[in-house]
Amino acid sequence: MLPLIGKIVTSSGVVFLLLGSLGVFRMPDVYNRLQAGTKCTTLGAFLTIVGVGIMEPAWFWKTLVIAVFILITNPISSHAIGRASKKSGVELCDRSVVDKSRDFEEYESNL
Amino acid sequence: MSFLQNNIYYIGAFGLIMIGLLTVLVKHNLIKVIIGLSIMDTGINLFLIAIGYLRNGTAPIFSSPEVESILMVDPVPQALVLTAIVIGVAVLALALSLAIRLYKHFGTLDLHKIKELKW
Amino acid sequence: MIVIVTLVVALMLSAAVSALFFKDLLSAVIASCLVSLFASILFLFLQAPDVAMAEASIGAALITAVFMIALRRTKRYEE
Amino acid sequence: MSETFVLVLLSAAGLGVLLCLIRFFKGPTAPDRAVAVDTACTVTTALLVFMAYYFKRQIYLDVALVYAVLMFIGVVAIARFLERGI
Repeated sequence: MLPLIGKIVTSSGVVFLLLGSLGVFRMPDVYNRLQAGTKCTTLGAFLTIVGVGIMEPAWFWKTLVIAVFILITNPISSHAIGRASKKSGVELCDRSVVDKSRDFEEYESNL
Repeated sequence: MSFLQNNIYYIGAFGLIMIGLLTVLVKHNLIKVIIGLSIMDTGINLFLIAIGYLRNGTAPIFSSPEVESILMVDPVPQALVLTAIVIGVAVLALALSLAIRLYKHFGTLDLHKIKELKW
Repeated sequence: MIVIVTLVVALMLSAAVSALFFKDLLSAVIASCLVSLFASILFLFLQAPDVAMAEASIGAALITAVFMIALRRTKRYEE
Repeated sequence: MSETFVLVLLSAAGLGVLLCLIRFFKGPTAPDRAVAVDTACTVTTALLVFMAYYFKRQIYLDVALVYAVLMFIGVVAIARFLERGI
């Protein structure tokens, strides 16, 4: 029973990884690519690694440590890239409708 | 297919060495030359590891009792390469610090201009 | 298995060639980080996990940081 | 059955890395390439865990642990360079 659950969890994780990579390939903008490449890939890697830990029960705690480290470090790096690309002047794509950071700058300049 | 299966690691290692050598020979920028040196270093490490590889072998680490020592790959090139990687990053840092000093002294990174500035 | 190894070797060589051709030195440094990452995967295929660990930590993290410090002190674009 | 399963999943993760690499070669600006490398690192960590399952050695999980802990330092260094902080 346990290997079957592990295979199902791992397969769903790989599907998430593939969809995240497809989002990085297809999206029109740095920020959209960042969103697709971080959220989707974090969930996919977490499910994949924990699934391998379920398939081999002796490895479970080590795989859990790896998954928790990915869960910590991946948002840090993506947040740093997003902030850096905003500060280095990368524009949003022309089809985007709302820009909260520009609104916030206008609000701060009006104070 | 058998040729590819036997020689794919050597192809990759020689490709990396040749690309690094081409970068060192062709480019004028000093940082680009150091990037080429780094790529060549990686290629040489890959070549040394690929010499000691045994097909269907396993890692030379006794972690569990059912691992047989007759199937292990050669551990000596791995120990050598492990030292070579650390020495490589030290050499790279030294080269980069020399490049920073050159830029502060001459104001440029182009090798031809630095050569023309010689008295 | 041989297909995956061939794919990794081809991606590594193409990343090295792109490191040769970029005019932006930051992109060239990122490409060299990518070469180191694929070399680490190849070291794992060659049954050398300790070398793969050292290559991953030094080649992808430390070399990139050292290059970034050097690029901050000098110029970013190659003319 | 089990070996075919692992090979199919390895191929799918390899396809993900390939898509990230295409974005790396196409990407117009430097942050695009950094995003592509970041995503490729995460997919590669999952792929390394698969390889540990394929070779049936627990010692290979340490490589994935080192990847997960140390790989973000390079990306953070690139980001600090882009916002002129380092």
